[in-house]
Amino acid sequence: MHSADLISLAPFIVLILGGLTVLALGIWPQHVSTRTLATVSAMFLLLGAATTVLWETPQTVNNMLIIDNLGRLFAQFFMFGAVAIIILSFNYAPTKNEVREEYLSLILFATLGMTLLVTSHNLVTAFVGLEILAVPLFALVAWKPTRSGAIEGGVKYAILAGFAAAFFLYGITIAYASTGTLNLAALGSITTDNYLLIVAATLILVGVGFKLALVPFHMWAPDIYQAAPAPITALFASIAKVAVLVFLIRLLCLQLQNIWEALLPLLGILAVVTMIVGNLLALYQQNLKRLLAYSSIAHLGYILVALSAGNSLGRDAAIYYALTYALMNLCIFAVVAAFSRPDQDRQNLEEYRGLGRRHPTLGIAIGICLLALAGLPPTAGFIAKLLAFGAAIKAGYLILAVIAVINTALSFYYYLRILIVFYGEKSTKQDVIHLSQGTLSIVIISSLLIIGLGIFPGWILDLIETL
Amino acid sequence: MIPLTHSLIIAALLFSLGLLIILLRRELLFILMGLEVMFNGAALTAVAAGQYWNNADGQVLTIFLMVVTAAELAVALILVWLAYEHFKVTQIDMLTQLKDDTRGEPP
Amino acid sequence: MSQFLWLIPGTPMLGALIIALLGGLLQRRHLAIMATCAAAIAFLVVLLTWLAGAATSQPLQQTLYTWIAVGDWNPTIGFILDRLALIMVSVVSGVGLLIHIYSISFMAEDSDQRRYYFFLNLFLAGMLILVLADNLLLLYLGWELVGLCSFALIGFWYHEPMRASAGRKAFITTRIGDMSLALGIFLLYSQFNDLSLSYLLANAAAQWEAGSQLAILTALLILGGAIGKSAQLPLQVWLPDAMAGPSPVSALIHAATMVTAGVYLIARTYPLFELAPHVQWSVAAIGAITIIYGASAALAQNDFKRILAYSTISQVGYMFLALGCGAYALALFHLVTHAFFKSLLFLAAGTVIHSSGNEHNIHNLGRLGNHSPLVRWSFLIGAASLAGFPLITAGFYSKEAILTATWSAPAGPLLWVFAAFGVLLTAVYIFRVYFLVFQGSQSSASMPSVSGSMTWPLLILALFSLIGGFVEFPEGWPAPHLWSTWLEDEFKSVVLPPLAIAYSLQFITSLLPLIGIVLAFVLVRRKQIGHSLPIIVFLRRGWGFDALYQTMLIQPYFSLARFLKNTDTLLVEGTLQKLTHACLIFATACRSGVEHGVLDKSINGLLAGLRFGYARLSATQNGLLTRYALMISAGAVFLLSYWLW
Amino acid sequence: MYEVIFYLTAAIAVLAAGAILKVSHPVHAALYLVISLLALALIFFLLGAPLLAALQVMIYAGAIMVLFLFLIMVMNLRSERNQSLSLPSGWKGPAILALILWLELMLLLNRYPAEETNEMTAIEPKAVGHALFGPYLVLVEAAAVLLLAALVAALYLSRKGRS
Repeated sequence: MHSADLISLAPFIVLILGGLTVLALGIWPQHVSTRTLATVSAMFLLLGAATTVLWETPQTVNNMLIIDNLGRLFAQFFMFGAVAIIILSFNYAPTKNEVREEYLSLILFATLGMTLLVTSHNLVTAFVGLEILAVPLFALVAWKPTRSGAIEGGVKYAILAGFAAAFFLYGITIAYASTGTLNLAALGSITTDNYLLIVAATLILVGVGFKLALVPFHMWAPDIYQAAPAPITALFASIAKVAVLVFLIRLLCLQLQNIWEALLPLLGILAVVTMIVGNLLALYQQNLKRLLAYSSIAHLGYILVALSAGNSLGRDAAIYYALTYALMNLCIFAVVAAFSRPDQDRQNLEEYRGLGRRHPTLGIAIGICLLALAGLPPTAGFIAKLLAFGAAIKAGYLILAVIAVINTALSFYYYLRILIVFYGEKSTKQDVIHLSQGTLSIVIISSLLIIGLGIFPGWILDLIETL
Repeated sequence: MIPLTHSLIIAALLFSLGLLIILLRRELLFILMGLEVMFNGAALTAVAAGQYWNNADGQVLTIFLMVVTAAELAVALILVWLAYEHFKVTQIDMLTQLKDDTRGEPP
Repeated sequence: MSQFLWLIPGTPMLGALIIALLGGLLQRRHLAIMATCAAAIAFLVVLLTWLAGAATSQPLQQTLYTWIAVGDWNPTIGFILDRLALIMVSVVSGVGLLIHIYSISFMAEDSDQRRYYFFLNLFLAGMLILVLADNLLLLYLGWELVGLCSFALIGFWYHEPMRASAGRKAFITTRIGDMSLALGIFLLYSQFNDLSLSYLLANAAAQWEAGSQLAILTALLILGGAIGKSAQLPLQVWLPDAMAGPSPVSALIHAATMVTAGVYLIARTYPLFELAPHVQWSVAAIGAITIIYGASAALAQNDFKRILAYSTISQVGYMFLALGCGAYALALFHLVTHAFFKSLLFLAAGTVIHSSGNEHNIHNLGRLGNHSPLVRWSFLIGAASLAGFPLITAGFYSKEAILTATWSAPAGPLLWVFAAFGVLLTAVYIFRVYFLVFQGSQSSASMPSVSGSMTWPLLILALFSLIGGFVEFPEGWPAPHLWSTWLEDEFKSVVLPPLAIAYSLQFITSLLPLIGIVLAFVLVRRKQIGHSLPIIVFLRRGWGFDALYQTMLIQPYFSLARFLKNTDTLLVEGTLQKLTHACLIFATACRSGVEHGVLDKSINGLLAGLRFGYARLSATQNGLLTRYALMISAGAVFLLSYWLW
Repeated sequence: MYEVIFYLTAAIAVLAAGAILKVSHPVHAALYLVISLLALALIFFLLGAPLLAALQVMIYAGAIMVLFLFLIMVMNLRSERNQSLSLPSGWKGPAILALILWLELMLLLNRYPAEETNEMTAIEPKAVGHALFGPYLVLVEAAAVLLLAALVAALYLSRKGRS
């Protein structure tokens, strides 16, 4: 352990300290207001993001962590994302008075888990990171257990996540059994045709596929998205998923490239099934949160199309897609959170009728966001799809791209359905909706970023290419 | 001398058995037990492989596994208990409030 | 001049943005004026480019910035204004401006002007981007944008479910075309690694042999996009329903501009089509059949705007016919004249419908003769131009030119017969409307109020519908061919038949509209357009196309299901039985759909399949945790079994 | 002799785990689980991992089992409430699936080119400790955070969950 390592570890230390500080403040003899707690935890997150700037890249810490630009980009992204989640939660009515030190420290710990995941240079690190991400989520899904469906969602997620983690772990152990090492670089340097390593990677893919909600590992997603409070759903659908995705990208595209090539057909099959099933399930879904869950499943299918291209363009496309995907989902779930009723989220799509019209600022943001999800130019969603499908075409998988394009066309149907409802005329009674500045600013910032990344994708693409 | 393959196959058997328990039993507690069996299959693989390669990584991995399992199980058990407290539910069949609403015809 | 090119699509875009962001601060009336100003500036810039000599100089080009830079691929945001684009921007911005002006009065009462003008401006921006784009990616951007705006404007009065579903139908149908175009673009990219139009068109001939499979496939995919947007057979079903939108929208989007995007696309990429002669000929064939289809269906309609919609389908068919015969300049010629007289007709029709309390049925509308000469005369001029009344109307010159050019194409005489019959039918259906609506004078309907900003667009369009054709006189006349000579640099000139034949063709073409008008008069007099004659019903239902799709899509499922049921006894229980079962369920679902009249539209047949898939999959999401775990393990088993192969 | 003990213990571990499938009372299931876990501890010992054998007994058989039993007592489950004495009707599918999974794993693991020459050498706790607090130190800290997070989560849920 050198002093340079300390700099590399600084963001992790800041996050842990942040979690402890918030917990300590929570049990302080004098009452500390929730606003203070939230501010403190957001400060720690921003401080963590700031310390990543100090990183000297690339280097490894004890061969356990790899500190590089990819890790930095996403570590910062997660920390800003977590700040957004905290702001959303702070203004979220259904868990009012329950967002206290436990909640905030769990979010900080989950962010730590995500950061560990994207900087892991060892399969054990990845496993521990995955679990540090997962265990807080068990509780966060069931936050305020008296909400309807909260406990059921928590139980389901805990059991199924454990189930998938068992596959993940089993894959790790088989990788270890076949090679005698857990280090990613060492695993990547194995050039001989190691059959068991492929099996191990497949099992790891099952575990990762569960977190990414790929079909057929997807079935938990709608239930959990529905059960969780909207800010936590946003956490699930955006940064938590992207953390796992970036780990997958690092594992396959950067470290185990032999395995990546071997897995291409499987990735292709998963991509096709995921796209089709996700879109079909979303088609007539009436519950907005479930619908968005299915739509996010379909989006992972598109990302897999990029990954199954097997070239560097596909990798870059997947990274770009991951960023835009997270932004889009953050934005849309922030909208769901903003429009929540005092006791729970609006579930049925019809309950959102006319809301975009009544709140024009949010309405425009929703429009942008849905168009981006549908992949229409000039939003970032269009560029992301273009790059992803272009990568598949470049690799010669025209049929994959064709299926993806057809699916994109299909997805227009339900995105427009949402859009129409949001802009529809409200016929029945108007309930009062109090929109907080914080939530509003998150929606606006993320939709501006979506448009900005679509019109000027250059600056982020240049960055990605240098990773 | 036990060949590594035998240990691995026993571990695979434990893993599959745990899986089967989860798939077949409806009681939440049994399902969690099945989860433990699955994790132990993985642990056996790690230990056996660690001996085969003669390094400590396998055992360290197993220790982390135990820690993680304990943490996960603690939260999962609390949730199961909550389910019992609130709904007097011990079986997974009764936890089906969250699902696709298929009553209504699609528009 | 070229550095101001971005202003042409830029100002409407800016207008849309301002309306979206600050529209709440403005009054209704100011909104309309703002939007109109944005369109006016765009038109002004176009005029300036004319004055600055764009018509004679080299193409103007402007590259704003590199949009995406990935590897060796750098699509830009860049515009190119050559003569083809110049024609298109002139028409789009000109007609667009007139429609904006017209809308100020027409929409004055509507409560939701902000949305209306936002989409109208955005549409204009999208259309201008489409025609100015210097690469296919940007073109596709415009393409999607106009599709979206069209959808939003068709469903503008969405409270009525019929209108909202019309918007959806339009969107889904054109989506098929858009998908085809997207695939075509992908294919081109995979072959050339570049999407810049100049590069593609210059190098396509070098890289592909004429008639090679790739060329044919590409041309077919692009054609698919074009027929989707331009509502040609067999993707025409959306346009008649699209008339649910406000009349100015129908005039702008579904007559003058968006439906001609397909024509523009083919004209723009014509070198690709020349590499695939069979596809090019099929463009002509599609055009010819669509002419008859549209005209005959229009003849049997009773809904004012639907007649005009079918008429648009039919007239765009002429453009396709010309494109297929290689007469690109003439296709554009007809595009321009059609833009004038069709928007004129729509605006006149809109005024009539608007003032008679949204009555669409021409039989009930009738006898407005002594009211509002302006509307009557403008409709008459539009109708005459549409019918191709000889010598004095623009429609005559453009249509005549296309017919003459058709003769010397492969199988030309056959195509000519189709087109000529179309001319006859056109005259019949449009004058049938004219006589029914405007003849006589015992109407109780209130006087159509043609106020303020509605007058001028009608007058200007009427003027151009008359004199717009004088830029290109028929072959062999002692008068100039300004149009085709001007476009000679862009497109090679077309092979024309010998002069003697040309003269006789011209004679027939000028005679046919007159015959048609007389026929229409007789028909209306005798009130012979019966309601229950099978042929009329057939025509009125758009040749039963909707029903045909139903048969094509659903009958096979029935047959398959029956077949599988019969073979069922031979097979042991298992997968096949499951499959049979699924097919049977599907067939039943379809049948019940048919019986309940849900499936009365072709597109709904497709939707039924999707709905079935949804229902099956949705049923798996039953909330049972064990099921979820089972799926995960099944997935794991599947993935592992892949390695056992 | 060594081999006999090993396979015998393995059989016990597997059979005890299998018994969880059949028994009806949660306490019986917990006891079978303990047996399986203890057998596994013995296997660890036989494989030359004494530290893990000890930890297995302490953590699993000790701590986790107590958690299970505690919960069973709190919930006061009697067998009639868990009436599913027999296997549920749709047991064939999952059973076949698990069997296929095992067969697949067996076939795939069998392809492993195992050299049988390696001598069994016990890895002493000291070596494990060195690894744990050497290269894995960062992860030990991370695991501590994980435990803390679990603690916070469990505390919150048990505090708020009481209806």
